Amino acid sequence: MSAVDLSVELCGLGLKNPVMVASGIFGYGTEYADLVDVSSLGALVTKAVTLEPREGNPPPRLCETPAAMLNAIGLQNPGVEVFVTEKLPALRDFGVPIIVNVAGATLEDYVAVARRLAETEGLAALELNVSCPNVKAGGLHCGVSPDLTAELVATVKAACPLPLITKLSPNVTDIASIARAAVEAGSDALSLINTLLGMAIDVERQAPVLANVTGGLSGPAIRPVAVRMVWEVARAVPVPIIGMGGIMTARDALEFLLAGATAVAIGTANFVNPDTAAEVLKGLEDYCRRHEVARLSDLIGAAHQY
Amino acid sequence: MSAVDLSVELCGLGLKNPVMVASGIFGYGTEYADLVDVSSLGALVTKAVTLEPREGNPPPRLCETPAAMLNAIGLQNPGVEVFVTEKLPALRDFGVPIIVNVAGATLEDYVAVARRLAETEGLAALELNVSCPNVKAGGLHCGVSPDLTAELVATVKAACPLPLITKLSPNVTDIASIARAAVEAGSDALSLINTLLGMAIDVERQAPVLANVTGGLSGPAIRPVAVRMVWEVARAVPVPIIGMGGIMTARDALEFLLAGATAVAIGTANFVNPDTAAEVLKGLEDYCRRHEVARLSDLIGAAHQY
Amino acid sequence: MFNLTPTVVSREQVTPVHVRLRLSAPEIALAALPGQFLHLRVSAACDPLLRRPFSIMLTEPATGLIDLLVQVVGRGSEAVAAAMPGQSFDIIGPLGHGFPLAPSGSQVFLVAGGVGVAPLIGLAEALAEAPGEREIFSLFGARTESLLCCWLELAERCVEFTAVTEDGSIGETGLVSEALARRLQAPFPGKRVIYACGPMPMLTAIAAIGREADVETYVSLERWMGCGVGACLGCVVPAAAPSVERYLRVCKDGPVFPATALDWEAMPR
Amino acid sequence: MFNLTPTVVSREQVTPVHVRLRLSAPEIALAALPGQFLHLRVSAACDPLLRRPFSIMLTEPATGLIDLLVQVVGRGSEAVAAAMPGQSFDIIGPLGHGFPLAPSGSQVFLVAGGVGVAPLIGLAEALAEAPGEREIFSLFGARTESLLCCWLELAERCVEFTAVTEDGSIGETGLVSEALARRLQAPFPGKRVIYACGPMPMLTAIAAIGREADVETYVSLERWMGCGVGACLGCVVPAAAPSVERYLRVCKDGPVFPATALDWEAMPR
Ligand SMILES: Cc1cc2nc3c(=O)[nH]c(=O)nc-3n(C[C@H](O)[C@H](O)[C@H](O)COP(=O)(O)OP(=O)(O)OC[C@H]3O[C@@H](n4cnc5c(N)ncnc54)[C@H](O)[C@@H]3O)c2cc1C
Ligand SMILES: Cc1cc2nc3c(=O)[nH]c(=O)nc-3n(C[C@H](O)[C@H](O)[C@H](O)COP(=O)(O)OP(=O)(O)OC[C@H]3O[C@@H](n4cnc5c(N)ncnc54)[C@H](O)[C@@H]3O)c2cc1C
Ligand SMILES: Cc1cc2nc3c(=O)[nH]c(=O)nc-3n(C[C@H](O)[C@H](O)[C@H](O)COP(=O)(O)O)c2cc1C
Ligand SMILES: Cc1cc2nc3c(=O)[nH]c(=O)nc-3n(C[C@H](O)[C@H](O)[C@H](O)COP(=O)(O)O)c2cc1C
Ligand code: FES
Ligand code: FES
Repeated sequence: MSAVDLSVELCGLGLKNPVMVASGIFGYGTEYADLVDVSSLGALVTKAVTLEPREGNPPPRLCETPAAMLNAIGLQNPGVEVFVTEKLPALRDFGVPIIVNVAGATLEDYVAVARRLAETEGLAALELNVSCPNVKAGGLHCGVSPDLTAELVATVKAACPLPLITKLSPNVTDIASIARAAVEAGSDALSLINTLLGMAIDVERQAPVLANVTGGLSGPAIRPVAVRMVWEVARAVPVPIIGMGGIMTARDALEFLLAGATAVAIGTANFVNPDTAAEVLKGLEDYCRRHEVARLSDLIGAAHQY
Repeated sequence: MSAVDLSVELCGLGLKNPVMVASGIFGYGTEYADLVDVSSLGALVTKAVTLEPREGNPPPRLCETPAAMLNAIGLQNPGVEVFVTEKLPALRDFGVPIIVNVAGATLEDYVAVARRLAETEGLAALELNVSCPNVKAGGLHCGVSPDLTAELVATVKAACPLPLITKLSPNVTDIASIARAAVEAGSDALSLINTLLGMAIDVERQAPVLANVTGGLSGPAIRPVAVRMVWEVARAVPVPIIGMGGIMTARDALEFLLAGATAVAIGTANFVNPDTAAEVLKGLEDYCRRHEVARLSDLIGAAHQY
Repeated sequence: MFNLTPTVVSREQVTPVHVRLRLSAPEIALAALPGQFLHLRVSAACDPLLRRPFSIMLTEPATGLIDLLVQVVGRGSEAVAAAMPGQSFDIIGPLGHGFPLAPSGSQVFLVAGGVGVAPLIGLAEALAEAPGEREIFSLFGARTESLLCCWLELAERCVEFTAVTEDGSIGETGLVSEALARRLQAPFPGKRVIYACGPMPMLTAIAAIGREADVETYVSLERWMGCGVGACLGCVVPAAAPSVERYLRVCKDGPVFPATALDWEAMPR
Repeated sequence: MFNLTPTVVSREQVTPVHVRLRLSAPEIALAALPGQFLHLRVSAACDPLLRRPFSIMLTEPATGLIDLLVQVVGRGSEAVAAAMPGQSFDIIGPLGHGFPLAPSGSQVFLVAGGVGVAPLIGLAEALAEAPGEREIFSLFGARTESLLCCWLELAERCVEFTAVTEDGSIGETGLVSEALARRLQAPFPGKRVIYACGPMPMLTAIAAIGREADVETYVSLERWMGCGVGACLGCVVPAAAPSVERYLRVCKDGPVFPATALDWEAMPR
């Protein structure tokens, strides 16, 4: 059998393969450059960028739980200006599509960041972080309401011509209704899922482990929830989905693709094995060969026909 | 130090200890009787009982996921009449408080079951399953709405004088608002959490693993979500909480107690280690000794004072 | 039913993917019936979480030893197969209902597919030791010769042993169910009983063959399990029409069922 | 920084809870500086999930061997400590910034608390081998004598070694920080440098002692880690006021910090 076509089409971006790295995992790309061939990724999503610099939450910021971890980083970032002038040049050098994860506390914040990024060369898309569960204002409150999500999406869309990907929070009763609101308001694609809201208690100190009390749960433990949400959203909206949540192996990535995701993002698994993206890509190619699938994109949503 | 007082007070039930077995895990009690000293439990919660017999979902009904499992049993049970006449006598013989988990498809169903149980001797309480995620009608739809939850609680409460425990679904945006609605409608206590809605895909067959497509995620993976919800609900309502979700050890149980639960229930862990409840109880006692806590009930909610 | 932590006394790599473990478990060796199984904890950590069911292959009540035959298919079976002498396992068992023994004078067909041979070896032993006489035929199917794990253990307990491989590398070529159908064509005046254990498609075919030939047929099924003791209702298979229950539990009502008790149309793969 | 799977060549049980592992990792042995660490994968399964950080105790560039000292505190360290010769580990390293070497002529205090002795042994070696002369004092604190793991490795590289135990079972009685304060009372005309590694309360005390005595002080911190390479911002500690960043990453900006770079008031336990 001849070479497998691994490319996918994601809201106007032709990605050479569907394996990306999720927001918040690779920082701004350089920390992992010694260990990982960043240029072989389908795309790279940055850590969240806000208008002003943010110092983030006090420590402890992370802890481990069964097959998962909790984090409460709290949007620590140098602000959009420093991002564009100091971080982006190195990122661009990798030669992969750069998707900037955008967060804010107010609508105006988001718009200001989007405008600044609209003037910036070499970006592939924005990923709108409406779902970061760790910051009281702007984060969770917006992503759990269809109306607020729609307003935010429409406003940011108007401020920036780049393709807009909305990243959804899983901490909602009905993910499909939020997805529909985002798409109707102009979102070109969706990312899901962000972390589940959780917490851990240090029983010796009789106090929450994280200084922020609650944090975002990520890693293989959450995969069944993520796959279910991708499945539901794929039935509800026509736009492409970037699936993530606990992907450790090609088999896991296939669950998302078969459930309807066009691309996948590797998050927590990078901490465990920095080669995860490369191994997933290799495994997807092997799977396609074994199942005689010429184009990986033929697998997208295939499990809905069962 | 003298003996630790392990007893807790749960909506009028004086439990000799706070360690129960969760609904759906022990069946109707007899299957595990060879392996477990059922009489040493704080209480036993039955598998869901409905008005009519239910055959349950087609198989496959369960599969394993990282640090968790998915189930879609679908309320298989012999109906309330057979439960009362054939199952309950053996259960009563264990000499522990019996809490009956009640499910239904309509309000009338619930009321009929509650009435039948109201006439029955030897029950400690009802646990209202407003949250079973596997049955389209009555299950998920009711537990995700404060109004429907309140209506159901008030109606069942009027039909049966037994203490009423409402079991909440975690698949909601705001668990505290549902908890408040249940308590305002007369719920004497709350159980949380039921399973998270998830799914798994068999990538070789390119189809969902479970015949029911989605299932309920349980086991240690979900513990951080459960602890967070107990924490939030403990701040929102004054009634006692039965905490559950991924408890494997005494340390895990302590997370729930410190977060505000008055009792804990062991679910999936029983499948892994039928001795879990006994080991948890032993571990709680050891902890109290080590921390010089005379009454275990002094630990309830202690982490809120951090 | 016991919850024990027996120790591995020996380990034999039978094929590249099959390991035979001998455990010291006197309670099990005394109590177990052929066809019953153990529920093994495969990890002390939370992943893999659930226990894994394994048939009891042979028991030796006098020494308290029991044998398991483990095929490596994933992480759980890999962990079990990797056990070294001295290591102990947390087990629950013996669980489920075993095979009812065919009466004296009957002709018995033991039909194994792959690692499904395990409980049939114990059954062959029990049939041979039971009072009376039985003519025991065995058929063992596998993809290729090297996967015919422990075949000698089966063969030596039978009057006739037939290997069947899909690739024809040894014995008859094709499927073991086809080989069984050929054997049944030879007329026999007395009672005949088929016992089968193996993958679901094989069991489905054998159930059909047994029904057509009007031969009493018992199958031993495999399903994912939660509790293993009948409590969770997670391991069910559909029951045939006259049953009061729509579903039967493999762990408690089985794993051995009369083929006629099951609804083969609705059977999941 | 490498991602390697070096093999364990020897294992020594140093105390009931401390194991010394020797790994063959030539790239690390050549590149590592004292105070740097490795990020080890402790399980192939999903639980425990995250890697665990361990200091590089000693390196032998000529043979390519490196030594780790592992204290068993939970499941991850238990898995590492259980490694037998021949087994290999998935590691990332060397990571972080090591200890800056005190200039020739200075008086150096190595202050270890428990397993925090590991990086200080490598530092003692590097200080001894560096050009010039330094007077190296070491103080090793532990709860009780039996926990003074690998103390000889430290002692033999110093002019003076002091054991300090909380229960007085050997050496001075009390806390190692108190012993340090006593040592510093002896005047010394030249430059003095303190290097400390151990539990946070000890480091906090030593930072205060160093500040009061106006002695340059370096501490090596321990924090839970996600990535280990500076990307996730999970392992941060608060920086002292003049820093542009409110938080510094233990994995990348540390684990060794000048004590004055940190905000000890806001330091989490
Ligand atoms: C009553 C009974 C008796 C059995 N006896 C034996 C025996 O004697 N020797 C032996 O090698 N195996 C036996 N099995 C099968 C054995 O339980 C599975 O191979 C094992 O659980 C797989 O676990 P894993 O972690 O290695 O595989 P996983 O990684 O969990 O899965 C690998 C593959 O095995 C399948 N599988 C996983 N769990 C089960 C399960 N519980 N039942 C059926 N299929 C499963 C999955 O579909 C998957 O394709 C028996 C099963 C049952 C129900
Ligand atoms: C830079 C650095 C160097 C280290 N060097 C060594 C060394 O040379 N030898 C050694 O034995 N240990 C060292 N540690 C500590 C070691 O990483 C932890 O003991 C180990 O990760 C605990 O994992 P566990 O699974 O055994 O414990 P867990 O079961 O995860 O936890 C047990 C206890 O250890 C604490 N703990 C868990 N993980 C960490 C962590 N990453 N950092 C700090 N505390 C933790 C928890 O608070 C808990 O009380 C170092 C840590 C760091 C950050
Ligand atoms: C340490 C950490 C930091 C994260 N930061 C961000 C972020 O800045 N913006 C965002 O949208 N998601 C962030 N996420 C969420 C991930 O991008 C991803 O959605 C989530 O972790 C689920 O994927 P996983 O299970 O593969 O990690 C972060 C996750 C982790 C673990
Ligand atoms: C196999 C299985 C069956 C269950 N059946 C019921 C049920 O009938 N009624 C109910 O309220 N909850 C049911 N549950 C949910 C549990 O009672 C419990 O809320 C959940 O599993 C979380 O706890 P755990 O993680 O300890 O298992 C079931 C769970 C499992 C795994
Ligand atoms: S595995 Fe629980 S009923 Fe069979
Ligand atoms: S562990 Fe990720 S930044 Fe330090």
